[in-house]
This record gives sequence, structure tokens and C-alpha cells, in this order.
Amino acid sequence: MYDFSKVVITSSPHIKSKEDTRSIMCDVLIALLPSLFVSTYVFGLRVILMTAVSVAACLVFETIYNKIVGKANTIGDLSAAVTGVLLAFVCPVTLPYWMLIVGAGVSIILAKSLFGGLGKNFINPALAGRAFLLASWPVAMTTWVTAGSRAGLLSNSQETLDAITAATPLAIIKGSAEGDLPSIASMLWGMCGGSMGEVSAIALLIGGAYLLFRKVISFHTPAAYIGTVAVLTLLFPAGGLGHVQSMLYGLFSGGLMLGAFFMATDYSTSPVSHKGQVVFGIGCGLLTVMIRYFGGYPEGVCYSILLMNTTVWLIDKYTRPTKFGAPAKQKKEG
Amino acid sequence: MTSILSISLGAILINNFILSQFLGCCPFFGVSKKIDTAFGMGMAVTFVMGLASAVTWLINTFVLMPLGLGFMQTVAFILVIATLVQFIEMFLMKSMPALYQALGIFLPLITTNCAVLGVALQNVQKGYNFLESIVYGVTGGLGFMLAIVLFASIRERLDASAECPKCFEGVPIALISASLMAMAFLGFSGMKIW
Amino acid sequence: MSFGKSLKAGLFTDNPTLVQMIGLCPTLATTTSIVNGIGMGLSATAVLICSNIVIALLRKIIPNKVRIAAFITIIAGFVTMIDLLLQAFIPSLSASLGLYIPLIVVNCIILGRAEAFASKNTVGQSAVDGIVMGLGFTFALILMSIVRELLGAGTIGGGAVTIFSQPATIMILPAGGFLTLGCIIAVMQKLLKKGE
Amino acid sequence: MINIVYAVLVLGVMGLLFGVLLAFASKIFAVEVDERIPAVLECLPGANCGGCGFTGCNALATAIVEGKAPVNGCPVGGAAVAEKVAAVMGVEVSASDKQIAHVHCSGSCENVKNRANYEGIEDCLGAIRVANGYKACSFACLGLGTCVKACKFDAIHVVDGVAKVDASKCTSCGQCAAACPKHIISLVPEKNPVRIDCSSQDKGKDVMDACTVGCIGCSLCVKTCKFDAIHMEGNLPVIDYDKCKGCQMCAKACPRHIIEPWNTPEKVKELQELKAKQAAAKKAAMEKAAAAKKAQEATAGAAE
Amino acid sequence: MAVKQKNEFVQLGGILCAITLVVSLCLGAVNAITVDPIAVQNKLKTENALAQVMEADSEEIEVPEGTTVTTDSGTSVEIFSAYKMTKDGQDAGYCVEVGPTGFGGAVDTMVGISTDGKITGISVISAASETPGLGARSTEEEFQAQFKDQPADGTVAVEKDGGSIVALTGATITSRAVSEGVNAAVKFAAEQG
Amino acid sequence: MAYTFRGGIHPGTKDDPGFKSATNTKPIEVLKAPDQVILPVSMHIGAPAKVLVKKGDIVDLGQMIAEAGGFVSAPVHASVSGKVIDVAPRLHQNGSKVMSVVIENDHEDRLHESVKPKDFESMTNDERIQAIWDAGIVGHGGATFPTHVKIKSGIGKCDTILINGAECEPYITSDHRLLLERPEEIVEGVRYLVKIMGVKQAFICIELNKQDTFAKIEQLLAGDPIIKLAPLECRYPQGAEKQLINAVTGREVPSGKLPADAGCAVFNVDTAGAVYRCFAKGMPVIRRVVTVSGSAIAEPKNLEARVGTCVTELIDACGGFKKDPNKLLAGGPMMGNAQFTTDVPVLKGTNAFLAFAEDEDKRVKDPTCIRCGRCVGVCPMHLVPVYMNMFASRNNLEGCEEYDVLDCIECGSCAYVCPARIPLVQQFRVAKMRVQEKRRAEAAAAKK
Ligand SMILES: Cc1cc2nc3c(=O)[nH]c(=O)nc-3n(C[C@H](O)[C@H](O)[C@H](O)COP(=O)(O)O)c2cc1C
Ligand SMILES: Cc1cc2nc3c(=O)[nH]c(=O)nc-3n(C[C@H](O)[C@H](O)[C@H](O)COP(=O)(O)O)c2cc1C
Ligand SMILES: Cc1cc2nc3c(=O)[nH]c(=O)nc-3n(C[C@H](O)[C@H](O)[C@H](O)COP(=O)(O)O)c2cc1C
Ligand SMILES: Cc1cc2nc3c(=O)[nH]c(=O)nc-3n(C[C@H](O)[C@H](O)[C@H](O)CO)c2cc1C
Ligand code: SF4
Ligand code: SF4
Ligand code: SF4
Ligand code: SF4
Ligand code: FES
Repeated sequence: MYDFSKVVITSSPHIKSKEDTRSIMCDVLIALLPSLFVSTYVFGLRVILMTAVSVAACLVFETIYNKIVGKANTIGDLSAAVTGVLLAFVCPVTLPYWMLIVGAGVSIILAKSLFGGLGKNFINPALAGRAFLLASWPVAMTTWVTAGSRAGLLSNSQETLDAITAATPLAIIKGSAEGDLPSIASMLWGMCGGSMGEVSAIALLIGGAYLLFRKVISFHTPAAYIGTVAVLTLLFPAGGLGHVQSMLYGLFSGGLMLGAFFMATDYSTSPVSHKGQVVFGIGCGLLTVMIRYFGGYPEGVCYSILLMNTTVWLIDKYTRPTKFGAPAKQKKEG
Repeated sequence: MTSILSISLGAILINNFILSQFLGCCPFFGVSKKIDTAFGMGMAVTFVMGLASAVTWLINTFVLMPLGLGFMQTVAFILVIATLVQFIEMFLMKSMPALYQALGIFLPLITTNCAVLGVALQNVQKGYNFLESIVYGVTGGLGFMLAIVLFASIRERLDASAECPKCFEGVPIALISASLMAMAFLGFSGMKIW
Repeated sequence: MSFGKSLKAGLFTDNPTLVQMIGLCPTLATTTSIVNGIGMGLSATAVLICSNIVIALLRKIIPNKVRIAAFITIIAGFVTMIDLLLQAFIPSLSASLGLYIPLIVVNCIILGRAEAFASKNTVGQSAVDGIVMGLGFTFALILMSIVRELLGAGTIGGGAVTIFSQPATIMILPAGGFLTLGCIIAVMQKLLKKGE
Repeated sequence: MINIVYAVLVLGVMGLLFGVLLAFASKIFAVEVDERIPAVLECLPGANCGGCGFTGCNALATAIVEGKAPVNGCPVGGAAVAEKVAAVMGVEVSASDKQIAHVHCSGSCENVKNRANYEGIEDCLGAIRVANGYKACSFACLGLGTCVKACKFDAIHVVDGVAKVDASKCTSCGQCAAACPKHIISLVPEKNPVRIDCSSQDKGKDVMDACTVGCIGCSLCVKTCKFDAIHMEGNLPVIDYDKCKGCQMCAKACPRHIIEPWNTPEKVKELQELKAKQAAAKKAAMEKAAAAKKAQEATAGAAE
Repeated sequence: MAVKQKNEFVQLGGILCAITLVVSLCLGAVNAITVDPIAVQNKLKTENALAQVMEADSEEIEVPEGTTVTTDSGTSVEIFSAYKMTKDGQDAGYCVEVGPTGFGGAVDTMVGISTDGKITGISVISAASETPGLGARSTEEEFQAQFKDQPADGTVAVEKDGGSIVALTGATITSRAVSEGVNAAVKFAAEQG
Repeated sequence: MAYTFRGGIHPGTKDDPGFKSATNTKPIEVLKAPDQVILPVSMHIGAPAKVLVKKGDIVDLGQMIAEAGGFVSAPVHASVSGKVIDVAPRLHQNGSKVMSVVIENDHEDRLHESVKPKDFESMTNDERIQAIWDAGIVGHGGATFPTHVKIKSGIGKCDTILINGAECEPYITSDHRLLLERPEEIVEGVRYLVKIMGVKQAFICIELNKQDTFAKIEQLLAGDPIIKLAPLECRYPQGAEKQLINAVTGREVPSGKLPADAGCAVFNVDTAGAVYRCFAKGMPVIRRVVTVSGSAIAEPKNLEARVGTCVTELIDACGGFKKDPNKLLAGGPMMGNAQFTTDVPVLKGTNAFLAFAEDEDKRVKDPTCIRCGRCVGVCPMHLVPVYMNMFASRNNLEGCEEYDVLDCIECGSCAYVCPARIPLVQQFRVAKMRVQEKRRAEAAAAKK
């Protein structure tokens, strides 16, 4: 007789693909590494420390929350770590640590865990954290340092941060800040002012390519998003720039790459079908340009993604794939 | 033309009645469990806000102002609105039952909707002319509709998948969602298009 | 019901804002500072008491068909009086509460209590109801405004609190209003559950 | 002063106008609605559980007013609600016996074997769709709580692998019975104290193999009942509650202790003590009788 | 039936009429009591603002509703009211109440302009539509004091635009608006002669 | 050019696409007839067959021991000669006990008198269909739908026959070996089917991973005006009939309708073989080819076994288990049913029996959907599994219905790709049952 005591009965299918949640999140973290390296080069070691603090805070908040509500701890899926890194990446390097920690709390507890955690939240946690910080401490959140200057590693308040402030390229274009526009090349490499993770378009493109290659994300959202911004900035040049120049600045500044590859693609807060993702991307693009051109602040990526996050359910509803074998009439409508 | 455009954009996005002015919160939370009903409520509010703007503007301009009765705006306006709403409700119920089913059932809620009286008073405060008042009323209503439909879609999603702690279920999590939504709508603040 | 019991109902178990969830607009809009919160709460309470009394008095003679119009006219009358009095004698409060004073008219609590309570009960009962419900409303506003003013402006009643030297402005923006109310109601639900 | 006059005039005229307008409108646009529907709805519990067979409390209220449902149509509200509804409708209520749901299985984790390790969704129907369930007895409660999710009143819970009804909370809405894919829940009258705690139609030997407490179809309960209230249907006894007098003799007779209330360990122990006592008493009586007989014989013998 | 119907009209209209009558009577009465204090309060507000920006007697100039002035940098600013100021019977300049558009709406500002081409001071009467803690801090004394003695030649600007006004932290838009308001006031005053 | 459809997955590794390498080069081995066979009366979709024999009867090989229990039903034949030792419920692959005839083999293989070749050409079409019915032919592709029903209801409606040699399920190679070793039977069977159904065209559809079969089949088909070879790209679930029809003809079977409504009839390759055997040899369905494979099997093989053979004997023939099994499957890993013992008989539709040593399905506790949308991209029915699951897990039947849960063919593509490891198919099975139950209840209520 054979020993069947270990036999498990489950429903089909009985084989599964290799990928799992953790490996996907791991891929995202890997894809963010190039940007982390460039930022560290540009802004110094404080970048690493900021990222570490943010990740640690996110993991701790998630653990505490799970403890309180009596759920199994979920930090193993690494989604909180991704949130942590991305939150740090959308903050200026000079942000006091305590503010960053508050932001992490907002991200993980308010925007994610209260709704049931991974996959249940409707709004991008990292960006919600950023929006909270921006509205609460706008000064701290818009104090940029010039590339190459080193902010104090451990200082925790604005005053003691010993760095030269600079303006972001977009702020200069918009005219809300003084300064010379950096060259396109230096923007590609990341030698300009801005949030920690958004400065180097090249590093972000490498990360995005990695995600595409690993099939973690599909090209639909980033392509639609970047394409829309490109077309609009090309057609309607900003701040006295030439058409093409305006487009290039529009694409490579203001965290558009970060947003398009890493944040608009966040699974929980974007549509599930490719058609929906295209609509979502276009919406993000339109809103980004609208906010950049007409809004109260020069930078529109964060808010445009947040705004589109609120429409995901509707988009999903109206971009549902037509089922196989649907009657012809339904086909046309769908 | 530009003023109409800027009024519209302002009312729909920038100074959204719900998300930045807090007018009409009760129906916003009360009638936003399903997208369909939220849409119906949005339509009804838009209709009443437009109509109320027109009527109150007329009353204000041709009756109250000439007689120096500015202090009676609140009373006069609300009386007009309440009667109007009740009248429309009865009218719809009898004459257009289909429309009544879609809109009419929300009408009683609208009498006590801050947005309606709010828009009437704001029209006066901002010194809008007749056309501008109507535009402000209608677009304010559209802004309300935008907010409530989006909000309803979020609540449908919460209903379908969220797992919040027991004490946050229902209104609290809805409020938190509204808070996050308002945060997103901050993106429109300070916007100038004209 | 004894007054104490009614008071408990108004403040906690039946709190108009935190349990019945009506009258949300002023709750959210005017609680950016404690002074405003109290001002709004007391103004609404005053209107609530007066309108409850008058409506209870007239409840027998007002026909059903013009009920809403009649109630709302009465309420609007009281509101306008309060508005005028505030403008005349406490102009600073009037300025900061702005539009929300006339909007007391449409505060769902007032018409709600008129419909649900005053039109069915005696004058005395209605007066008590007005007081407790008004106090419940005021209580909720005070709670909200303490949290929001402290976190959002770093002050309490205008006086700076040192540890909140860098307040989170968002708490006095709309988003903060929704957030605070959501959390307070959640706590309330937890407490009520325990109390059961 | 002129202001006051204007004010009075304007508002007065408006009041008059609107009053007349509304009066007029209410005449022209009058629509018949049955005011009793909201009144009935007010009385109903508002749980929208569907236990009444309608799509919700509102539907039931409409049905009651239209005469399509009885005033005690709401099983949840029970007599109290029925009375209130009846008051609205102006009719009398017929008293209905309260029923409660009962799970006819005692196959807890230790009593019944598992034939395989199941992994998958927590849903009894889902488990059945995988190799027809994981318990050795194919009639056993799977304990994955499909009934628990169906209950709107928190009245049924899975304890130690078997669902158990909390009689004090159960409103006899029957949702759990409808949800159970094993069909082992039914509504039983609350006042009769006996229930059968097994649903197995298997033969005695198969039952013995699978479960330590399953019904083996010995019919002792049927034979014990003095009121002809228990009958075998297939391999399982069924109680006719109309005839059942609640004497609990069947429960005491069952050798597998699956007739409530005599199936909890304490009760079983009690029962055994009782039986031992009875046996002892019987023995004593017999001995006594024997002794008496002997004595009699002895006396008789002596007499001879 | 007909009679009854008529009765109902009378009854409904009558009762509503009666209620409105009483309400309006009361309102009228309250209004009568408060009308003067309110007027006083309103006047006080402008007077305070005027007093803050220039110590002189004021005389209101008629400004049609909706008057706007376009500054040199192209922003259009609404003029709320204007006052001709005299001190000891002598021309002292103008005070102009402007409403430049800030972050969320108009920033109601009183600007004093002396005859010798200087800003005598400004007073932000209301910045209610600006963000508390940011633009709303334009009502603070420290910020307003910077404008005193600025040249009244339409060149007032925040540092970022090459001027000398230190913007409120995180609220450049509001600061810029107030500066533009000052320039508009200057222009308006110049037009008055 | 190879045909294919939109959606689907491609399980396997680079070295072992489709996990078929363990058996795809192993010729079919004929397993010695067992000492005892267990023949359940329900080996097909439809009414169970009615037992014709009783305990103690002596039966011959190929003798009908249970007759069809209705039109949508099929008879059962003795797969060995010998003595009926029991007629009683026995464990079936579906986990419940099903009425079965147990025959003790006398190892004589006495042919029953009914087993003799038939003259196809001289028979009327009705006689031919009757012959197929009498031979107990049911779909060998796994669904076991009685073939005569499919033929009968398809005549006049169908203009195309598709022979399903996709065998897209991982691990399974039984059809592959049949195509390679007995292509004549299959092609001949298709010719019979074409004649019976009177269709204009027929395709033998084979995935490219079985290219080694093409040459022989093309040779057999050379000059045939009707029957063609249709190469398919490798993709699961190409073998599902709706997807197959779509891939080859471009037609879509309307939702809720049958292949015949798209003018197609789909038969498994071995179903065609069975048709051939029924006419050429007169032999009813008494054996079938089973792939025995998986990481726990010592020596994976393709075995031809008598229907009713205990699976344990197949395992023994493959050298037993090399590791204690963690999972036992009747059928492929995507659609097959989990078993808790090998003590079950081989049925007409059993194309594979797999045993895995590790948990190949990588189960997790409390899986949560991360809304990655992978399931949406792969669903061959173009459904939205993520939402179906959302509604199903809350028992929101309206939502399930609206999101077309009833159109799900339970192919498992979604669950295969799901990184969160949600048991999607199980959810949908349950939801489908509940929705159908609800519809029945509503229909009943409407009638009332
Ligand atoms: C919630 C929020 C409120 C804001 N409110 C104001 C405001 O009242 N006034 C203002 O000038 N800018 C306001 N801002 C705009 C930003 O602070 C803007 O970046 C700033 O005005 C320009 O940057 P700078 O002052 O550092 O040059 C607000 C921004 C946010 C996020
Ligand atoms: C009730 C019923 C009736 C069917 N009728 C037909 C039919 O008329 N024509 C046909 O080609 N197939 C018919 N089928 C067979 C199905 O189309 C299909 O071949 C079978 O269910 C297995 O397919 P699957 O393995 O793709 O699920 C019928 C199936 C069922 C359950
Ligand atoms: C997901 C799925 C995959 C299938 N794969 C195959 C396959 O690879 N080969 C096959 O012959 N039948 C397969 N089938 C069964 C077919 O749909 C269909 O039932 C069969 O080809 C009809 O032929 P039959 O009745 O002769 O079995 C599959 C069914 C489903 C639902
Ligand atoms: C492609 C991808 C993008 C992600 N982007 C974000 C992000 O922008 N913000 C964030 O908080 N988490 C992000 N995450 C992590 C995770 O999905 C997120 O915390 C969920 O929103 C939590 O439900 C991302 C994950 C993936 C796989
Ligand atoms: S236990 Fe069953 S019958 Fe009782 S209330 Fe719950 S679902 Fe209804
Ligand atoms: S009683 Fe039925 S539904 Fe409830 S746990 Fe047992 S098997 Fe499942
Ligand atoms: S939803 Fe159904 S048809 Fe679609 S992939 Fe999943 S199992 Fe296959
Ligand atoms: S594949 Fe799984 S995790 Fe991804 S959306 Fe579908 S169900 Fe959710
Ligand atoms: S208070 Fe209820 S809608 Fe404003």
C-alpha cells in the first residue's frame, strides 16, 4: 500500500506560475535601485538614510496595524517596502525625518491598511502620503537642494539642513522660481533639483524597462501617460520654450517617469484591463499637463495620479472586455 | 465668455461644492452607496440648483433689493426653494412618473441641502448677473455630481472588497475615503485658467 | 425621559452628528478653530431650541401640505435674527463663520428635529429636545475643532501649544475635516459597541 | 419702519401665494399611494434578510399591504412584529410556534475522520466540489461555515468542526438551512426538546468506520417511543414533532448518544450514572424479589 | 366638494401667509434694531483699515461695481472702493481697496498712497479664501509692514520677481497677488489725478 | 501558419515546455488485464446507465452490462470476461460512491458475440449512429459527452468537424502517442464521422509541439478533399472546444450556446479512433490510453488499460511512487480532479493520472488579490476574473452574474497566472452553482 497521508485535495488548477506577490514587489524594488544610486550620487548619503527610514516606518506601521486588528503580519509581501521607497522618492532630500515618518503613517494606515491592506486600497498610498505632507508642510516639501550639495545627514529640522536650495526645472519654467534651466542632458542624468527619486530620467527608464521586461507592468499605462504628456507639451509649449524643448522638459522633469512607470501602474489603484489602463494613462496625462499649466503648483504628476485613482472603478466598469461569444449587438456597445 | 468658463471650472473642480466648500454633505454621504442613485441625486441637485439660482436671482433683483430687504434673503430664498422643490416633486410624480422614479425620490432631500441655499446666497454675495447665476448654479450642481458619482464608485468598491476594522465600517471609512478624495482634489486648488 | 437621560442621548447615544450623521456641512466647515466651533454650535442650538418650541406650539394648526414650507420659514426667521445679531454685536465671529450662519436654515438637524420630534411632541419636551440635541451638536463641533485646531494650527483656542510648533496644515483643510470626523465617528462606534 | 411694512408685505404675499400654489398642486397632482406601506415597513426589523421569501423588507411590506403575504410573514420579527403589523393592517394574528434552526450532525473533529487534507476556499460548497468533501462521512457537516456567512443574526457558529445554532439569537429565518450544501440544517420547533444529531444514510458498518457517533440505524429510539413519534426513513430516524411529547426517552435510549439533549459528554456521563443506578436498583429489586421468593419458598417449605 | 376645496386653498394659503407675516414682522423688528450697529461695524472695519494705512480724513469716491485695473505686468485687479484722503484740509493722497486674485480667490487689501509717491501702508482686510497657515498669513503685521514706504510707481514685487518684498513662506502666489494689488491701487490712484 | 486564439497561457519551463518530456517519447504500453475491474454506471455526462447483470452472472468481453439510461446516456460494457462478483456503490473519481459492476477476470478474454465488424457502407445513417451509441462511445477528451448525441444534434447544423488533437494540457501525452502510433485508426474514424455528419470540411487540429505526427498524417490525408491538417500554436486552453473553433475557423460560439450553433462539431482524436474501432472491429469502448506522470511517479509512462482497472495497478506498472505523493490527480494539472487515493477505477474519460511529490500549486494561506490584472489578460473567455472573484468571495451573486461567471469554462488559466494564488476556479465553480441554483429558484417562482 502507498502512503497517502500527505495527500492534499484542492480544486484545479494544480500547477501555478512561478511569480508571486513577493517576487513582483521584489522586482519593483530592484527596478528602483538605479534611481536610488543616482540620487545618492546627486544628493549624498542622506538619500539612503531617508529611504531606509521611510521603508522601516512603513514596515513598522503595517506590523503595528496588523497587531492591533489581529491580522497575520503582511510585511512579508514587501508591498509596504515598495510604498516606503516610493514615498521617500517623492519627497525632497531635505525633509525632516519626522515628517517622513508621519507621511509613512498616512500612507500605510490611512490610505492602505484601513481599507484592508494590499489590493484593497483605492488610492495610491505613497502619493497619498506625499499629498498629505505637501498640504501640511508645503515649505518643507518644496525646499529643493541643488545637485551635488550635501544636506546634513542626521539633521531633523529645516534650519539645520546645511544645503543650497534650488528650484525644480518645472518651477523655473512656470516662473514661480528663479534660476537657470538645467540642460536636457543634465536632467536625463539627474543633475537638477527635485524629489529624491525623480531626478534621473535615465535611471527611471532603466527601471521601467526592467519592469516591462519582467512583465511586472504592461506598457499600456506608461505609454498612454507619457504619450499624452508628450503630445500636449509639444503642441502647447510652456514658458516660452520651443515646441520640442517644451516636450523634452515636460517629459524628463517633475517625476513624470517615476509616476508613469512606478505609480500610475500600481496594481491596486489602476484599472485591470489594458483598455482601462490606456484610458487611465491618458487621463493622468491630461490632468498632469492641466495642473502644470494652470494649477497652483508647477508639478502635476502626484495629483493627476491621485485624481485618476478615484475613477478606477468607473473606468473598470466601462472598459470591461467584451466576453467571448457575446451577441453582436452587445459587442458594438462594449 | 471667459467669466462663464472660469465660473464653471471654478464650481466644478477648483471650489467643488463638496470637496472644498462643504456644501451638501448630508446627501453626499447619504445617497452615495450606489453609482446609479448617486447619479440620480446629482442630476436632481443640478436641476434644482440651476432653477433655484434663476428664481432667487429674480426675486433678489426685482423684489428684495429695490425694497431694501437684503436682510430677508435667507428667509425668502429658502421659502422659494422649499416650495419649488415640493411643487416639482408633486408635478413629476403625477406627470412624469419615469422621471420621478429617477429624480423625484431625491427631491425631498434637496430642500435641506446646503448646496442649494448656498448657491443662491453665493450668487448674491459674488454679485453674479442672471446668466452667471444660472451657470454657477448648474455647474455647481455638476461639480456636486462629479464628486458624488466618483465617491459612489469608491464606495461601491469598498463595499465589494474592502475589509476595514469593525468600528470603521460604514460612515467612518466613507469619510476617510472622502478625505483622501479631497486630498486629490487639492490638485485643482489655485488653478487659474482665464 | 429624565433630562439627564435625554442629555446622555443627545451627547452620546443619539448624537445628531456623530451617530445620526446629519448636519455635516457646518460640522466640517466651521471646525477649523475652537472659537468657530463653539460659535456655530451655540448659534445652531439657539435656533434649534426656538424653532422646536415654536413648531411644537403650532404643530396642531400647520397643515401637512405646507408643513415643510412653514417649518423652514420659521427656522429661517430665527436664523436671520441670529445672523443679524451676530453681525451687529459679534462681527468677528460673524465674519469667520460667513455663509454658514445663514446655512443653519438648511442644517439637516434642525429641520430633522422639527419633523421628527417637535411636530409630534409637547412644547416642554421639544424644548428639552432642542437643548440636548443642540448640545450634542455643539459637543461634536468642539471635539472636532479641538483636534483640528491643535493638529492643524498648533493652537488651542488661539493659544500656541509648543509641541505642535509645526502643525499639519491639512488638518484645517477640507481633507482634514473629513479625516477627523471619520476617526471620531469610528471611536464613537467603538465606544457605543462597548456600552451595549 | 417702511422696511418692516415691505418685509411683511413681501413675505406675506409670498406665503399666501405659495400656500395656494401648493394646495393647488396637491389637488392637481394628487397620486394615490397606500400610506400603509411605509407604516408596515416601520414595524419590520429592516434587516432585509430575505427570510420571508421576498426581496427585502420593503417588498414584504408591499406584499402585506397588497394582501399577498400574511401579517406574520416576517419570520424574524416573530410575534411582536406580527402584532404591530396586524395593528396597522387591522387584522388578528394567528399565534405561530417559534422554530429554531438545528444542525443534524455531531461529527466534530474528533468524532469523524478526515479522508484527506482539504485546502481551498472556506466554503462548504467549495469543499464538496473538491473530491466530494474531505470528511470520511459524506453526510457530515464540513464545518467551513457557509451557514455562518448566511446568517444575518450571528446565530450560528462553527464549533470544533461542526456548526452549532445559538437558539437565543436564532430568528428562524431559515437562511442557514437554505445555504447548507449538505442539507443538514432544518427548522425544528423550539418547544420540543429532542433533535436527531446525525444525517447519515449510510449503512451501520460504514457509519461505524467513519464516525464514532453516527447513527447506526438500530431503531432503538423508534422502539422506545411510546407516542409513535419516531420513524425510520432510510437508515435514519425522523421525529414527528406533532406527536412528540418531549419525554426524551428516545434520547436516553440511543446507544450512540446522537439524540439531543443527551449527547454532551456531561449528559452522557449523567445518563450512564442513571443507567447504572437503575441497573443497580433493578438488581437490588431482583435480589430482593429473589430473596423474598426464597424466603417464601423457605416458609412454604417450612410449612410443608 | 367645491366649497371644501376652496376652503382648503384659503386654509393653506392663509396659514402659510400668517406664519410668514409673523416671521417677517419679527425680522423687520430685529433688523430695525441691528441695522445701525451693523452699519457701524462695517464702517468701523473700513475705518480701521483706513486708519491703519494712513492717518487722515477720508472721503469716499464713487467706484462703479466691477471696475478693474490692469497692472503693468498684465494682471487685472478689481477695485472695491477708493477714498480721497485729506489731512488738515490738505491733499494727503488716496486709499484704495483692491481685490487681487490670490491662491483661492480675492485678497481684500486696503492700500494707502501718499501724494509724494510712497505707499503709506497696506492692510489685508480679509484673506479668507487663502489657505490657513499659508496665504492667510498675509494678514499678519510683519508681512504688511514690508509694503510701507515702497515706491508708488507700480514696481512693487516679491523677491522672486526681482522686487524687495519677502514672500510668505510657501505662499508666493498670495504674496505676489498682494504686490500686484498694491501696483493696481497705485495705478488707480494715478488715474484719479 | 499556425492557428490560435486570444488569451491563454503556456505552462512549462524552457527545458520542458508543457511538462510533456517525461512521456512524449514513451510508446504506449499495453497493461495486462487486471484480476478485477470496477465499472461504474456513470462514466459520462447524462443519465447513469441501467445495470443489466446481477451478482454471479458470467459475462464476456465487450458484453453490454448496463444499458443507456436515456438518450443523453451511454451503455457500459464488460472490459474483461469473467464473473460479476458485486453490483454495489463503489468509490468513483468524483469522490462519491457510484453504483458499479465489479467483475472478476477469468483472463480468457472471451469475445462477446456482439463484437463483430460492421459493414459501414451498407448501413443507414440512423443505424450508424445507433452503432456508435451501442458501442458506448463518449467523448474521450475528458468531458465524456455521449458522442451519438453530439452527432445526432449536429447533423444539418454543422458544416465543419474539428478533430481535437490539441492536447494543450501539460503532462498529458496520450493523444500525442495515439496520433503517432495509430494515425490510421484516427483518420479512418474521421472519415466515418465526416460521412455520418455530411460536413463539407474537417480539420485535424494538432499543436506544433506534436509536429512529429504531421508527416504521417499528411501522408494519410493526401488527396482528401475534405479533411485537412490544422497546425496550432502551443497555448493552453487551445483544446477547449470554443477556443479551438475560434482558432481554426474564426467563429465564436455564442455565449451560452453549443458548438453546433457555430456550425462545428468537435471530437477528440481518440473519440474518432473509437468510432473507427466500433465499425471496423465492432469493439465497444473497453480500454483507453492513460498518461501516468508527475514528479512522484518512478517511471512515467503511457499505458493502455482496460476501463475499470484500479489506478493502483497503473501506478504499480510505472514502478510505484518514488516519493510520497502530495497530490493525486485524475486528468491533467489544469482541469483534473484531485484524488485522495489511487483506489479508483480508470474511466472512459481518464486521459491521465498524475502524482506530484511537491506542492506544485504553491498554495498560500489567506491569499489576497493584488489586482494585478494578469487574470484579465489570460482569460480565454475574455472575462474579468478579478471582479468575479471579488463578488464571489462576498457571495454577491448579482455581481457574479453581471460579470458573466456562467461563461467561465473553468480552464484555470487565471488561477495559473495569479501571483496571489487565489483559488479562482474554485470560487467560480461555487459561484456558478449558486447562480444556477438562484436562477432555477427564480424560474420556479416565476412559474408559480
Ligand atoms: C494645500 C495647499 C495650499 C496652498 N495654499 C497656498 C496659499 O494659500 N497661498 C499661496 O500662495 N500658495 C499656496 N499653496 C501653493 C504652494 O505652496 C506653492 O507651491 C507655492 O505658492 C509656490 O512655492 P513658493 O512659495 O515656495 O515659491 C498651497 C499649496 C497647497 C498644497
Ligand atoms: C445538455 C447538453 C447538450 C449538448 N448538446 C450538444 C449538441 O447538441 N451538439 C454538440 O455538438 N454538443 C453538445 N453538447 C456537448 C457540449 O458541447 C460539449 O462537447 C461537452 O459539454 C463537453 O465540452 P467541454 O469539454 O469543452 O466542456 C451538449 C452538452 C450538454 C451538457
Ligand atoms: C480548458 C479545456 C481544455 C481542453 N483541452 C482539451 C484537449 O487538449 N484535447 C481534447 O481533446 N479535449 C480538450 N477539451 C475538451 C474539449 O472541449 C471538448 O470537450 C472535446 O474536444 C470534445 O471532444 P470529445 O467529445 O470527443 O471529447 C478541453 C476542454 C476544456 C474546457
Ligand atoms: C508595479 C507596481 C507599482 C507600485 N506602485 C506603488 C506606488 O506608487 N505607491 C505605493 O504606495 N505602492 C506601490 N506599489 C506597492 C503596492 O502595490 C501598494 O502598496 C498597494 O497599493 C497596496 O495595496 C506598487 C507595486 C507594484 C507591483
Ligand atoms: S441560525 Fe439560521 S435560521 Fe437562525 S437566524 Fe441564523 S440563518 Fe436564520
Ligand atoms: S452545517 Fe452545512 S453549511 Fe454549515 S458548516 Fe456544516 S456543512 Fe457547512
Ligand atoms: S475565468 Fe474561467 S474561463 Fe476565464 S481564465 Fe478563469 S477559469 Fe478560465
Ligand atoms: S491574477 Fe490574481 S491577484 Fe491578479 S488580479 Fe487576478 S485575482 Fe487578483
Ligand atoms: S448640513 Fe446637511 S447638507 Fe449640509
